[in-house]
Amino acid sequence: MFLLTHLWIILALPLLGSAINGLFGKTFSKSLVNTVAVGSVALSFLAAAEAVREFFQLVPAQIPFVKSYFTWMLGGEATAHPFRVDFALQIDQLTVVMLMVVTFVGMLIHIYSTGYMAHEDGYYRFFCYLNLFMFFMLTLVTGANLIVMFVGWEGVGLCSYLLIGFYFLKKSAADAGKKAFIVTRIGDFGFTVGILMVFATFGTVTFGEIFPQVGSISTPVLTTICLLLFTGAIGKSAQLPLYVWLPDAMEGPTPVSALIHAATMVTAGVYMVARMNPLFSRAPVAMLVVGIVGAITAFYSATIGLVQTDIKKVLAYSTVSQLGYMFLACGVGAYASGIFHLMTHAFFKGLLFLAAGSVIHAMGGEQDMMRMGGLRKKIPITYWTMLIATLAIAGIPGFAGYFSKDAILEAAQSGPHANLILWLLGVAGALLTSFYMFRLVFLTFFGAPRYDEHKVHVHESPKNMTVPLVILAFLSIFGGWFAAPKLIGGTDYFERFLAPVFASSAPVADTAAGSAEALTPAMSLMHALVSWPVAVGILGLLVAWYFYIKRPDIPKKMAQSAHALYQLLLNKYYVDEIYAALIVRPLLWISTNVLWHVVDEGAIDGVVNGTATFARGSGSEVRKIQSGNTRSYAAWVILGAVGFTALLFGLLGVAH
Amino acid sequence: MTAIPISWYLVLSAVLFGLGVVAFVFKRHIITIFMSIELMLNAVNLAFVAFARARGALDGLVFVFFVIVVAAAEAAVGLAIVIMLAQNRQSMNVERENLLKL
Amino acid sequence: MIPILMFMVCAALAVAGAVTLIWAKEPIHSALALVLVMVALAVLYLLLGAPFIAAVQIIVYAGAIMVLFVFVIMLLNAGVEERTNFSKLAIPGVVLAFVLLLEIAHWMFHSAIGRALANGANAPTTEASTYALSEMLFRQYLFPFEATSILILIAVLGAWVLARRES
Amino acid sequence: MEFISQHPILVAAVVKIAVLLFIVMTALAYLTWLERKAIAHIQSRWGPYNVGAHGLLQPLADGIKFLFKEDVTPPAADKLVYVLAPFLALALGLSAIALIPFGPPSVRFPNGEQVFSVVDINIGLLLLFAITSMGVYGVALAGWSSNSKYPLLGGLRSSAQMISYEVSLTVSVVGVILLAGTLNFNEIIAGNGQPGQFGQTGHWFHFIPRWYVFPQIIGFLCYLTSAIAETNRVPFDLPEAETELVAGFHTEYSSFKFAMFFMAEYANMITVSCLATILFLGGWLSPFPDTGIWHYQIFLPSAGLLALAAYCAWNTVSEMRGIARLQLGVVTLLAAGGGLICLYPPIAAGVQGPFWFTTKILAILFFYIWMRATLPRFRYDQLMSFGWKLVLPVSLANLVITALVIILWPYVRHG
Repeated sequence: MFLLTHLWIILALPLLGSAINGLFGKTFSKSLVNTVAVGSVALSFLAAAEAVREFFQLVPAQIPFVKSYFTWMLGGEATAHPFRVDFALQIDQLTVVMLMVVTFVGMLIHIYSTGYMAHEDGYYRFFCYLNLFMFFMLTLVTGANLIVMFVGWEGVGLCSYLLIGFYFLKKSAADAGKKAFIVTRIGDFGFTVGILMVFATFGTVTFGEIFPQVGSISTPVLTTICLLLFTGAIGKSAQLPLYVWLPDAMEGPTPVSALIHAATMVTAGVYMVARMNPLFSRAPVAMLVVGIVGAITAFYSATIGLVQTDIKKVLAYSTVSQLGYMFLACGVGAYASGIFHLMTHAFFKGLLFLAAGSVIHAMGGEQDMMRMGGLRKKIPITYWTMLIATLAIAGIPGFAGYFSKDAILEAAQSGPHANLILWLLGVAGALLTSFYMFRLVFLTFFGAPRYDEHKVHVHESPKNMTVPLVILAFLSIFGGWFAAPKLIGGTDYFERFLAPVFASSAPVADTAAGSAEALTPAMSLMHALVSWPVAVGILGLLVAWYFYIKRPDIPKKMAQSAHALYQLLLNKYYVDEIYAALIVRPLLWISTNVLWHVVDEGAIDGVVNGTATFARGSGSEVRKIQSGNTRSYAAWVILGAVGFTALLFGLLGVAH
Repeated sequence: MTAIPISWYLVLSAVLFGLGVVAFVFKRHIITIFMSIELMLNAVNLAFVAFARARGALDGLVFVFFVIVVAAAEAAVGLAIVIMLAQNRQSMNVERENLLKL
Repeated sequence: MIPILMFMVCAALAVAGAVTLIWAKEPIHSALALVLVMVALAVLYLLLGAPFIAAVQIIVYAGAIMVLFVFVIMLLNAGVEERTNFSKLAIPGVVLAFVLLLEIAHWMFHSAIGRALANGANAPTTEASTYALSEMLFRQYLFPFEATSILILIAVLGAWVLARRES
Repeated sequence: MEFISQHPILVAAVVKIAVLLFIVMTALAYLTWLERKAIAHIQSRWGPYNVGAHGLLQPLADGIKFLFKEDVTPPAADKLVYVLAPFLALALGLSAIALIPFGPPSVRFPNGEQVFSVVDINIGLLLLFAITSMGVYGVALAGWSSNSKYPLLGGLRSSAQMISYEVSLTVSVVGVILLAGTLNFNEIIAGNGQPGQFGQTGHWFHFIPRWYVFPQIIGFLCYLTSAIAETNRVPFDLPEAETELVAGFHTEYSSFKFAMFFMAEYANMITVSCLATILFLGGWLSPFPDTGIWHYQIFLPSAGLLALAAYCAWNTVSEMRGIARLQLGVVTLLAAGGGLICLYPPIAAGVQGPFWFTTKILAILFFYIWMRATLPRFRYDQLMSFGWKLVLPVSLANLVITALVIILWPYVRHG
């Protein structure tokens, strides 16, 4: 029970590592920095593992296990609902999943980074940020109330800003960092208001105290709260319409993209929605909105992914669309599936990014797939791992992604909140996903090399990069097999494990189980394997193979024939431009012409300068009294004496 | 011994003080101005002693004592300053000590 | 009879000295006039039954401070005070001074305290014994006394710093 | 007229002042004679010899000469101050002496007035210091008003010197004041002879007088030094260093004004001698105990006078010729008459105080003259550093130690 009662240790270790590296790293050798950074995260992982082990020994009554360390904020003690915020951590099934994912993937990516960043400046700075991110992410997932959670929420935002802008000398990187920060702020505003509304409504911000009383709250209020919270999720998890920062975030180092912008941070929104599921499940409208946003995002960003040539950009859009799936799951009430997909996605998407990073590493920084090709033989480990990840994300049966995505789509199709349109969008998205992913693979690893082989000498990455790849590949295959028994009519262990967390919301499992009851295992297996997602997955594979292996000329032809559409997709629907036109420029204009030139220069500076001018003017007038003539001073002194005496004797009446 | 009304002393002290003020304003020689300050102090002392006598208490005399001490200190520093002044700027006329003037 | 006579004489001397202080062109003459004022005041202190203060007045004021003045005047060979342009501020200064006088006079003769004083509240004719004075000075006013000693020390140092030659 | 009858005090005071003035003037005159004679004999010369027997009329002659010389006033001088200075000097010098009690207060006139002191006030010492502290003006003003460089330098020197030594002068006597616990001269003198707390007489071992000079020996030395400097005497006679400043501050003074400065200097000498006597040497107290055989000490004055008369008689008969023999004869008769009168016990008792007082003063004055004949003059910086760096610290230390002792053993004040 030690680590359950001292959950803070799990958080503190990365923070300690960050502090050490941040304060003294400059003078450390690289190996020492590695030791500190990786060591702290590894220890944190071990601690988390131990905590989970202890967690499994708890009786259901003790779950969620909350541990409060100290009262952080206390206000209005006198009032009925004092604003009281403890620094409290909690652990339940959901937290367990997040803990393991975050710490484990985080550790792997740390190890990977030691190889990937080996030749970069600011080595210690990078790991300082990365550890700090770990700290905040863990705070986010273990926080026992919205405020602590919000601390982690904003903290990861900060770290993402710092890491996107890691090459801050590169303007695009710095701008991307700013963009990420500002865009997410928009969402966070909603989130903050949501938190305040939660307090206003429930009189507390602690999860354990909120959920019991949701029943007594009217639906409109809950809907409002949920929508506000979801705004935050939209910003953080890059959903429509606030997804624009994520593709740009690829300016950051690839491990960062893998850890923050694929595996962990961007899924925080999903985690939050899942965490607040008692509220959502009582606000159908909100859930619908979540589902719609998720589904549209899933499809929409997949379409953009089709034509991108930058390997990381493709992955970025795919991330956006996968996140869309997660929200779709939440929207249709399949929170467990959403979290399931979150986990598997963490595995295979992290793997994809790392592999892509390995490719880029091998190509000496080249990111454009049009200048790659035929790398299959040169970097086999990268190739195979990436292939596995692709199969996983494409939803090919047997791979992790299959189980999670299938569960989501099934829930959308036949779940209690089933919705045909959402399901259709999801399936279409799946098709596109599989297509652009295999397009990526084929363009990168197959065909004739499209780069100057004399200039670029391709080489496989070092061990400390390939080992994480292999491990993640393993997970990308078997990470989803918790749900495997379901195929033959068994139960989804993952779902059952998470069931207590989502007990309040409609149990998705029942229908699935119910349907499974009727069928024999073989039937259910067939039913599962010929399901739409599998079909579209394979279809996408074939189409991609046809386009990019069999007839590589077709894509160009299509691009010319459907030029407008192609351009549209290539320019990501001109969303950035539209935002620029609709929001940024007007904002700039107002800021410049109104706030700056009128308000600031006119009013504020006017007041300030006016004061100064007045002071100077009056001073230059009064200064004439300061004639430097001693006797004039004397005269003034006497005047004072006379006045004082008059006051004393006359007015104050001392005389009488 | 016939008693002298205390107010006589007070009037005298007031007159002396006034004359000290006048001297302070009229005189130009820096040392003389200094002296007029001393004159005012003396006038105040007289008032102190007179009041002490009127109240039959000694506190007034103690204050006179302190005033004298302060005057001594003041004279020491002040005259040192005057010497500096005379050495640096050849005039002892306050009207010429106008570096502060704009 | 005699005290009143002495008071009259001393008061006249004091006023005359003060006027001379204003009138004289020579700083030395002003200094001597001031010494005269001080001596006259010392005698008045004797009349007021404060012989100790009278002695201190003469020793410290006339005997030390004014000697210092004279000494400085001689040292700097301060010449005759030049009659520069008549200061515009002199007139208001004088006026103010007289306003001050009037105020005090008014207070003195139109207030309870003033009248009480005027009506010969020359209460006890006993001399303030030096012993009692020292008692008060070294017990009740001990701290101010020590403070003045510090002040003197500071003054000495200040004078030394100021008057010493730079080199 | 009835004003006077209403105020007998005034009358008595005026009379006493007049008498004292006459005596002091004469004393001043003959002090110069004494000084010249003493120094002459120390330097194995005869000194004044021709004007009167043994130059006894020399002071008279000098006075007349001063009176009838032309009184020169430098044209550049500041007339008022130039005239004021000598008067100030002499007046202060003489008025200081008015505070000195020359004999025990017990001796009184029929109307209760003290015989031997003009005023007997309880802060006499303080007042004396007040007056002497004003003495600086005479010198300083004289130096300034002459409007000539040597006098100015002399005036500057003397004022600086006087200010400096006045401090140590004052501090050096505070020890005595602490022991005596009073500022009144008569009480201080009485304190000089108090019997000890162990019941013995006013003497240690029955013959050493319990004067403050013994416990305050350091104070006494400091006092003597400062006093010499205060009176601008050799070896501290910088203000009137003939050889450097051609007589310093009174270079420009001639005739009677010069005489006034001259007399003021000697008046100051007498004053400080009187003070030394009163504070340290028991004033008019007899050094001898008043027990047994010592009762006959009351005839010492007459004995001394008669001895003087005898010597003069022998001298007259053996050496004098012509007018001189007549003059010395007169002196002989005066001395003999005085001696005989003092044989009458009441008078003898009466003159005890003045006799001892005068004796002690003469001893100190002779010490002064002796110094002048012996010591060379200080250099100015030596003078200053001596005053500030030696005399003042020593007297301060003396004061502190005395205070400590009094705190530790309070009975020393009473014995």
